[in-house]
Amino acid sequence: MPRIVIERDRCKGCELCVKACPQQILGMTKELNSKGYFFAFVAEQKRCIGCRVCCITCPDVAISMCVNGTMIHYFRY
Amino acid sequence: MPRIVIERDRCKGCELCVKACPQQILGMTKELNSKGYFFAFVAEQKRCIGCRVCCITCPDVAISMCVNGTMIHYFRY
Amino acid sequence: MQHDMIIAGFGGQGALLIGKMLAYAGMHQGKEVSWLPSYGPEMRGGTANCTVVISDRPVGSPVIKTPRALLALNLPSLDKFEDLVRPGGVILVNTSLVNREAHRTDLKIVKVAANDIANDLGNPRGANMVALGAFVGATGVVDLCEVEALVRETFARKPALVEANLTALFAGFAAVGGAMADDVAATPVGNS
Amino acid sequence: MQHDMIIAGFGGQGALLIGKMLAYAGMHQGKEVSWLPSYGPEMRGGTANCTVVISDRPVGSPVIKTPRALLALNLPSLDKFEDLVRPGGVILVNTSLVNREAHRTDLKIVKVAANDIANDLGNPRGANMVALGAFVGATGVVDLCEVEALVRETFARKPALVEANLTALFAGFAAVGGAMADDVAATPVGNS
Amino acid sequence: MPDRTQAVFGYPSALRDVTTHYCPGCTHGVIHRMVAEVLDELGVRSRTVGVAPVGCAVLAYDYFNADMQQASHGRAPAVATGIKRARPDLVVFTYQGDGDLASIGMSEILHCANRGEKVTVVFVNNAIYGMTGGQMAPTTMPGQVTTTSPLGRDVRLAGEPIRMAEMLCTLRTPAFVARGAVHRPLHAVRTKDLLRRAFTYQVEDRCFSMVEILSTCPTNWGLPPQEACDWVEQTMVPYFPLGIFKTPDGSDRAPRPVW
Amino acid sequence: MPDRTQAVFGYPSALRDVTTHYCPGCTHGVIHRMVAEVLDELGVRSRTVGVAPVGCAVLAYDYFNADMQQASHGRAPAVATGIKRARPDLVVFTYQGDGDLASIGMSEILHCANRGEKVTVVFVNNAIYGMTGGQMAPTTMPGQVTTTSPLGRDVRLAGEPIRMAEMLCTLRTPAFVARGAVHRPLHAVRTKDLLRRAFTYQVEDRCFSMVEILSTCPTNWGLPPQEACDWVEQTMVPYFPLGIFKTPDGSDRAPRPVW
Amino acid sequence: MAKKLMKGCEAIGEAAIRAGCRLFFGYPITPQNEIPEYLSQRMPQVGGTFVQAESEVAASNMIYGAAGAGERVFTSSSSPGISLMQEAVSYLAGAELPAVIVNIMRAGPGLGGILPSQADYLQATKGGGHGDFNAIVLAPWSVQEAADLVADAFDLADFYRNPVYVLGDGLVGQMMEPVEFRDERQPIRPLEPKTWASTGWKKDRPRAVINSLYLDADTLERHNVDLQAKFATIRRDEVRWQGYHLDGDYDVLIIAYGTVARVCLTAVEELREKGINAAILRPISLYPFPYQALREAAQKASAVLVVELSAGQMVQDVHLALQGSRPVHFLGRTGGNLVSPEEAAAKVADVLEGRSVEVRHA
Amino acid sequence: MAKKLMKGCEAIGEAAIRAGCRLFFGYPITPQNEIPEYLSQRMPQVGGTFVQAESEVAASNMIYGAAGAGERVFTSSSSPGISLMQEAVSYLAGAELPAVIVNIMRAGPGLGGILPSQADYLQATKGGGHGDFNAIVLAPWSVQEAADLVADAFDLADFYRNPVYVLGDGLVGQMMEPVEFRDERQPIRPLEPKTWASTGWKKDRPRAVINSLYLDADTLERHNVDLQAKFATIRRDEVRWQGYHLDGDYDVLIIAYGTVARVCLTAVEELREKGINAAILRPISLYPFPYQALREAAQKASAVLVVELSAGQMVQDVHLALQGSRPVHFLGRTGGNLVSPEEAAAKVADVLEGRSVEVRHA
Ligand SMILES: Cc1ncc(C[n+]2csc(CCOP(=O)(O)OP(=O)(O)O)c2C)c(N)n1
Ligand SMILES: Cc1ncc(C[n+]2csc(CCOP(=O)(O)OP(=O)(O)O)c2C)c(N)n1
Ligand code: SF4
Ligand code: SF4
Ligand code: SF4
Ligand code: SF4
Ligand code: SF4
Ligand code: SF4
Ligand SMILES: [Mg+2]
Ligand SMILES: [Mg+2]
Repeated sequence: MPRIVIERDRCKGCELCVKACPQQILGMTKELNSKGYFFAFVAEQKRCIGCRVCCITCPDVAISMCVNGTMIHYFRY
Repeated sequence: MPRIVIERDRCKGCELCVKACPQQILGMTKELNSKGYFFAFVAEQKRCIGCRVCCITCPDVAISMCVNGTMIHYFRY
Repeated sequence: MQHDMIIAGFGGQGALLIGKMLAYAGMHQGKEVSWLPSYGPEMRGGTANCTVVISDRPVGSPVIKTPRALLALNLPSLDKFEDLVRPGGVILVNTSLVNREAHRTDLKIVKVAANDIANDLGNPRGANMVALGAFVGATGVVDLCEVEALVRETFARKPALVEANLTALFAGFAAVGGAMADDVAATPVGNS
Repeated sequence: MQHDMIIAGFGGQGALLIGKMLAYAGMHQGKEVSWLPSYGPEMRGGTANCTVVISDRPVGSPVIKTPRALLALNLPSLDKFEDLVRPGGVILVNTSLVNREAHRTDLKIVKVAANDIANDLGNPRGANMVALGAFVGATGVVDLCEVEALVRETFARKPALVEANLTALFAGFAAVGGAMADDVAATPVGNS
Repeated sequence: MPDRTQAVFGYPSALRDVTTHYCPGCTHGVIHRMVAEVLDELGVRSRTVGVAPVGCAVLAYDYFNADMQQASHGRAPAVATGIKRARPDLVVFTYQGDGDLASIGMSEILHCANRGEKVTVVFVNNAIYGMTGGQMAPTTMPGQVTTTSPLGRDVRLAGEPIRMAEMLCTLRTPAFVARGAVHRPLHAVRTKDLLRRAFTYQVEDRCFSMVEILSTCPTNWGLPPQEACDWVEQTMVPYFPLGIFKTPDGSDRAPRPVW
Repeated sequence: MPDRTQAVFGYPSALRDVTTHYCPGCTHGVIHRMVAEVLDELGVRSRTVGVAPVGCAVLAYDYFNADMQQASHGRAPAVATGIKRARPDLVVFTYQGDGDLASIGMSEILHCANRGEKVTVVFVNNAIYGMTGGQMAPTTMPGQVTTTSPLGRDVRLAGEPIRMAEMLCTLRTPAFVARGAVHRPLHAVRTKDLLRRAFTYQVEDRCFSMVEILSTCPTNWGLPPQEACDWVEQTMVPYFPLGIFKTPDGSDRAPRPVW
Repeated sequence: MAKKLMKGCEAIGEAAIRAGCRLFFGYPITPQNEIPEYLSQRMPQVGGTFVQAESEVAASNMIYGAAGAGERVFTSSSSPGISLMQEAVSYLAGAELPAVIVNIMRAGPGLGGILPSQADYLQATKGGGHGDFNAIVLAPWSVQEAADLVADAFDLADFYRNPVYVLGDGLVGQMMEPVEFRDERQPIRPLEPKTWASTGWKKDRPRAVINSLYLDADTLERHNVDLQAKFATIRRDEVRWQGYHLDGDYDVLIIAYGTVARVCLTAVEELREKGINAAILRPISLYPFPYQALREAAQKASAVLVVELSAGQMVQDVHLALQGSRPVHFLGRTGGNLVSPEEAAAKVADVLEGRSVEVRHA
Repeated sequence: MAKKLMKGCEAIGEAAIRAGCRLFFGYPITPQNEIPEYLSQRMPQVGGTFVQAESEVAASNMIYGAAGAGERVFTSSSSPGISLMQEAVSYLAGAELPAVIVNIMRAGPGLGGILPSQADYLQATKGGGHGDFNAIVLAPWSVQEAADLVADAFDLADFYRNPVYVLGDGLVGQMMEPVEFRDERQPIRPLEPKTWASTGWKKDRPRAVINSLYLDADTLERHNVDLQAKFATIRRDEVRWQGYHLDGDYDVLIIAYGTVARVCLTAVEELREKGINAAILRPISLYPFPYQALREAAQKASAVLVVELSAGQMVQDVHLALQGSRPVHFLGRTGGNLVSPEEAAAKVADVLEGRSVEVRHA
């Protein structure tokens, strides 16, 4: 099971990850982080397919991913 | 009849015209001109075919050509 | 007589615009004016501030270390400039975005909830006009009617905007009572 | 004591090389020396000259306006420098290429037909060595044996050239008698 | 049960743990991360020296966990030449914007490539001068409004956008020249491959390498980040085709005479 | 019988009646004459301003019977831009060597071409720095001995010779770009046609134009003039193909990605 | 024309247009981007030309070409960009071409920062480029004066056929003040038609050759002698400065230029209210420097205080003027920090009360 | 090592190699082409690197990179080329990088000519680049000294982490003189390992960042204060000059540097034989300038004569030194013309006999 972690205070609220997630499981908070941005969060972790698209998209390296077990990746990144 | 005139004191003695003339009718003097060069001269005017190759070749514009009558030129220059 | 002030806020809050309108209004009133932006490193999202001087005589230094008035549109601005304002001066605090009290006691603190007022008017982008109106009311650095004329002129092509902005402006002016002007102007000043 | 001289000629005549050999020889004799080329606009076919100073003491100015000796390898060189040579000095004229007499009377004029001598030796390219030998003979600015050693060293890898060049060198030296050295050296000199 | 949790995407160790000054959604950040990941993957971070440009990426010297030099505007390839010739054992890269590389630094990049300096150039083409507030760049698109082309770039007066990858690939000196983009995740994936290849050529002491990367400037384009990405796709990609233009073992790519 | 004698080849009126400082057999002189003839033929001499470079042709300002400007090293295209923008009615040309245009002036020529300045560039490529005594130029041939490549140009350290015509023709801005030579009379004839065309494009206010012309430097190549011409044919022409590379109405010539 | 509130940079652009300049070549750099930006909009409106050059090197050579073609032309940049123009400035001077170069100085050295500075004083006034030449250097202290001096700069450039710098600190470029443009401006010097310009040779005048190459030493020396004569005329005729409170008594004479002089003026007003007598001499032309005026003004003072946004550059000219006749003190800020009126006033007090150390060349 | 007859340019190249420099980046320009030419041959022989840069702009930034990587590196050029390096020189100073820049000066301004000159004095010593910085400037008067100073220049550059100019007139570059290279040369200053250099970060030291950008005004000001402190140390410790006949009596003190000083020395010897007492002070370091030595030496003289191949540039420093204590006279040639011993001697006579007019800053 892939687990996506978005570091709240790294996020600049650009929404690119939200738009990029093929599962559309990320959302934006209505709360400001310490930098003054509305930040992204994982709305539905369990539907995540572990594609890493959100991680790859984030310009601020705010998103990381862990997996429990082995995963096949369809592209080298 | 084409007439080739080589201006003695314009010539720098590079011999390019001599080598270029298809009729091989140009030569080099053994005399120095005012610039201190052995200069080119027309050895056999009458064999000149008026091709202008010597004129076109001379880097110092020392060679000019006149014709008496009409001439056909095979290339626009 | 010289009025000098710092208008400070977040990048998008319109601090530079407020300053420019004050300077313009002052000029139209026949005063000498200068407007100086902070132009820091071109990084986005930082704070923006400007210094405005409105004077009866040619403006000396356009750089004012200890202004007579401060408009603090947000908390960082209050933090940064509060201590610099001259005793006897005025600090106008935008309480919508500043969640602490000013601690100075040797000058006049005026408050206006600019964003809240603007929101209430159904014109959230008008917070800057509310703040401008309140600042004019609190300091009297220029006449409100000059600012009004300026707003009419600026948005001449978009009458709807004129109305919305004037409403906000007046609301701000009203919110602070629009009365303390002369106090400030009378602050004793060395070079004016 | 200071010898200073200008060696001048056409680009290809080897004036710069002659000057360098004189400077080298001087250095090997334990003197202080300097060699300064004229480096005019980079146009071809012009004249080339160099100034050589050989002195017992550190060389002051490497620029010499009024040299004690001149080697004029061609006519333009004589034209240009004749009037500058100090009274009592020496002018060596390469009569092969200079078709006029030198007009100075207050100094020693020496003549050598360098190109002719070289041609006679069957070594037309050796004209510069003839001139060098003659110059050493006429002025004594350096010892001939130093120059000889230098030639041997320079062409060490090509023995044939050593012989040909030495022959030319000695021929030049002989052509001027190789005797007037001390006269020149004794020219009264301010700063030597 | 043993914990088999495994990080499959994290913060690259060649990137310093600081917040960049880049605007929200600016893809400079994506490119930084990918360069750092490649340095990690190739295991060369500790012998890498990066050269920061003058441009929005000027502070790159604060963002990479490597020794860095900050070059004068446009001269990063010359600075990189100096470093690489001084210390051929180092892995040297420049990180340059389009104003830096294609305008003021045109001569330096071309000659660096032509000498075949074994350095890697990361060329971030965002069709604008970001740092100075949105002036026209050599790569600004026809009709694009900037602060110095207020009516849109007029190609009759300012010429057409310059395609650096195309120009560089005509040089005969062996090189790796490619163009990627990062406005879609899959482009980013491919572009990272290009970067990996570019650095590998250097590590193997093969040739000069440059990867041009189409990037966004939401702030100065006046577009929200996602729309900026779309603009890259719609406007830039057709003019700046993506792909590999030259490899060191490829044939001569200079155009022949027309007649 | 009336005298029907007619001068069919004479001294062009756009060339001043002075002896140039060029070395015997140096083809700079041929190129000068042809440029002057074209100015005469097009009848534009009196509204022409030429720009002399820094290089052997620095004194070109003394050789053309036209108003002239002498530019700093490599910047003739920028100077020409200034002149042409100031007075679009003028016919403006630069005359530049390979050190001037392809080394220090690389940026200026590329941007001038890319902006599409309506000027004509006469680019004299003699594979060496003539003026300063024979140092290596960007166009020096592999293995060619110069005073700064005493063992011959080592392409592993100095890169391959740069082909400017090829590089310029990849720009998308319309232009006329061609390469000629003058080491054989018939090449000279063709090259004059190229020059005529180049100036005509300018006179018609069409586009930027550049004619690269392979030229000799007998002095610094250490070859008699005729052998220098032969060297052009044998060594340079195979690497620098002659012909027209781009016309303003031609299609895009930028290479496409390889994959 | 009515007064308008304008940024210094915009006023500079507008002033150039009103001075008849229709050509601008420049490259972006903070803090003067508003000049090219303004002109990219305005030039087309007046039929003029705006070209964003590929670099400062190119821009400076473009103005060479345009100036040589007889047109009014200018460029603008900030410190690092101005350094890149130094070869071209020397060429402009050598070829005697009129052109205006605006430098809105930022803090250095190197990339430095983008905040205001006056640390390019020596570059502009003494030795930026190679060879013996001088550019005229004018330094405005307000937006209005920036506009006025730009107009004058074009006249002086044309009159002397010489490059002219307008040297502004970042403040002058960035601040807004009311500015008024006179509609009917007359040239401040009688200007001749530019018959020397290369505009196509119709044989109605000598061939125009724009050049700075003289291979023959004597010819080049004559050219240099002529240039030096011109610079001597400039030194005689073009000195500009303003004094404040020079008529009364004063103990300290402050020398400052640009916006720093305004800061000092505020300080002086405050000091005078406290009974401390100080006066100001503000050089407006930095080259030619008002040596004599300064020497004379210093006579009343017991000490001279130089205030600059630099580590002390104009100090050299002050020393050259005073030749040791008065002690010289210095107050400078660098890095983009500004001098405040309070600081200036405090320094005056320090000077008077012996707490300040004289600066000397040791 | 035995003495060798070498051109100044070649000696400079050889001296650099013997000082351990293995990197040269440069661009051809007369009259210093023999430096790159010599090094293109020599560098490969010693395992070093010779790169012909595409321009002076590139060359000066290449030395920035190589210096930042901790290696000894130099470039050379002549006047117009040096102007093109001014941005980079400011960057070198700002980033505190050690590099040596040789300028074999030619006559200007603009393209000028290729003959000898000293007209880049002010550029080198005062204000070539933007911002507050100084380069150390050393001026040799002979081929031997050129070689020696080049070696010292590398040490000084490394010790102070600052650019150093070696400023030669065309004569020094072109003439041949015997030169001797000491085999076992020790650095003239204690040199530390360059731990600040960017050579790959193995986490055994702080990350090395070569940079001159400081966006925060206070930080940049602190950096400037540090730099100024360094320049003050240089002014205190690195003054070099030589006196000739300073021990005896003299009426006129001549100030000259480079080969001009040799010409003057010849003149002085001749004058002394005629009973006219003159002495010479020859600055070897032009920055730092020997202000104090000059002030002291001038005390014995009734007048000071500055001789330069320029329109009068060092004169400014002489005035700064003397502060009006002695009348200053000037003899200068430009355009590539040289001062002859006769001319110098005649000028001394003119000064003594009141036929020479003092130079002042008016
Ligand atoms: C010599 C010089 N000229 C100009 C500048 C100003 N300047 C700083 S960044 C920049 C342009 C940056 O644009 P780009 O390279 O495209 O980078 P981006 O900010 O878009 O990433 C300019 C012109 C400078 N610092 N130095
Ligand atoms: C800024 C500057 N750098 C260098 C030079 C020296 N320089 C004069 S001509 C020249 C090269 C000329 O070569 P090229 O352009 O090929 O012309 P050619 O002489 O071969 O015709 C150089 C480097 C200079 N005058 N100015
Ligand atoms: S890994 Fe893929 S599915 Fe999961 S959150 Fe990220 S983008 Fe969405
Ligand atoms: S992409 Fe990154 S910075 Fe942008 S919203 Fe998502 S987590 Fe935040
Ligand atoms: S015209 Fe032709 S044939 Fe006649 S001389 Fe010239 S080259 Fe020879
Ligand atoms: S080509 Fe011209 S210069 Fe050469 S030899 Fe013939 S006439 Fe003389
Ligand atoms: S200005 Fe543009 S390029 Fe620069 S950080 Fe912001 S979005 Fe990115
Ligand atoms: S040096 Fe070469 S290019 Fe220059 S004139 Fe001589 S032959 Fe021609
Ligand atoms: Mg960009
Ligand atoms: Mg060439």
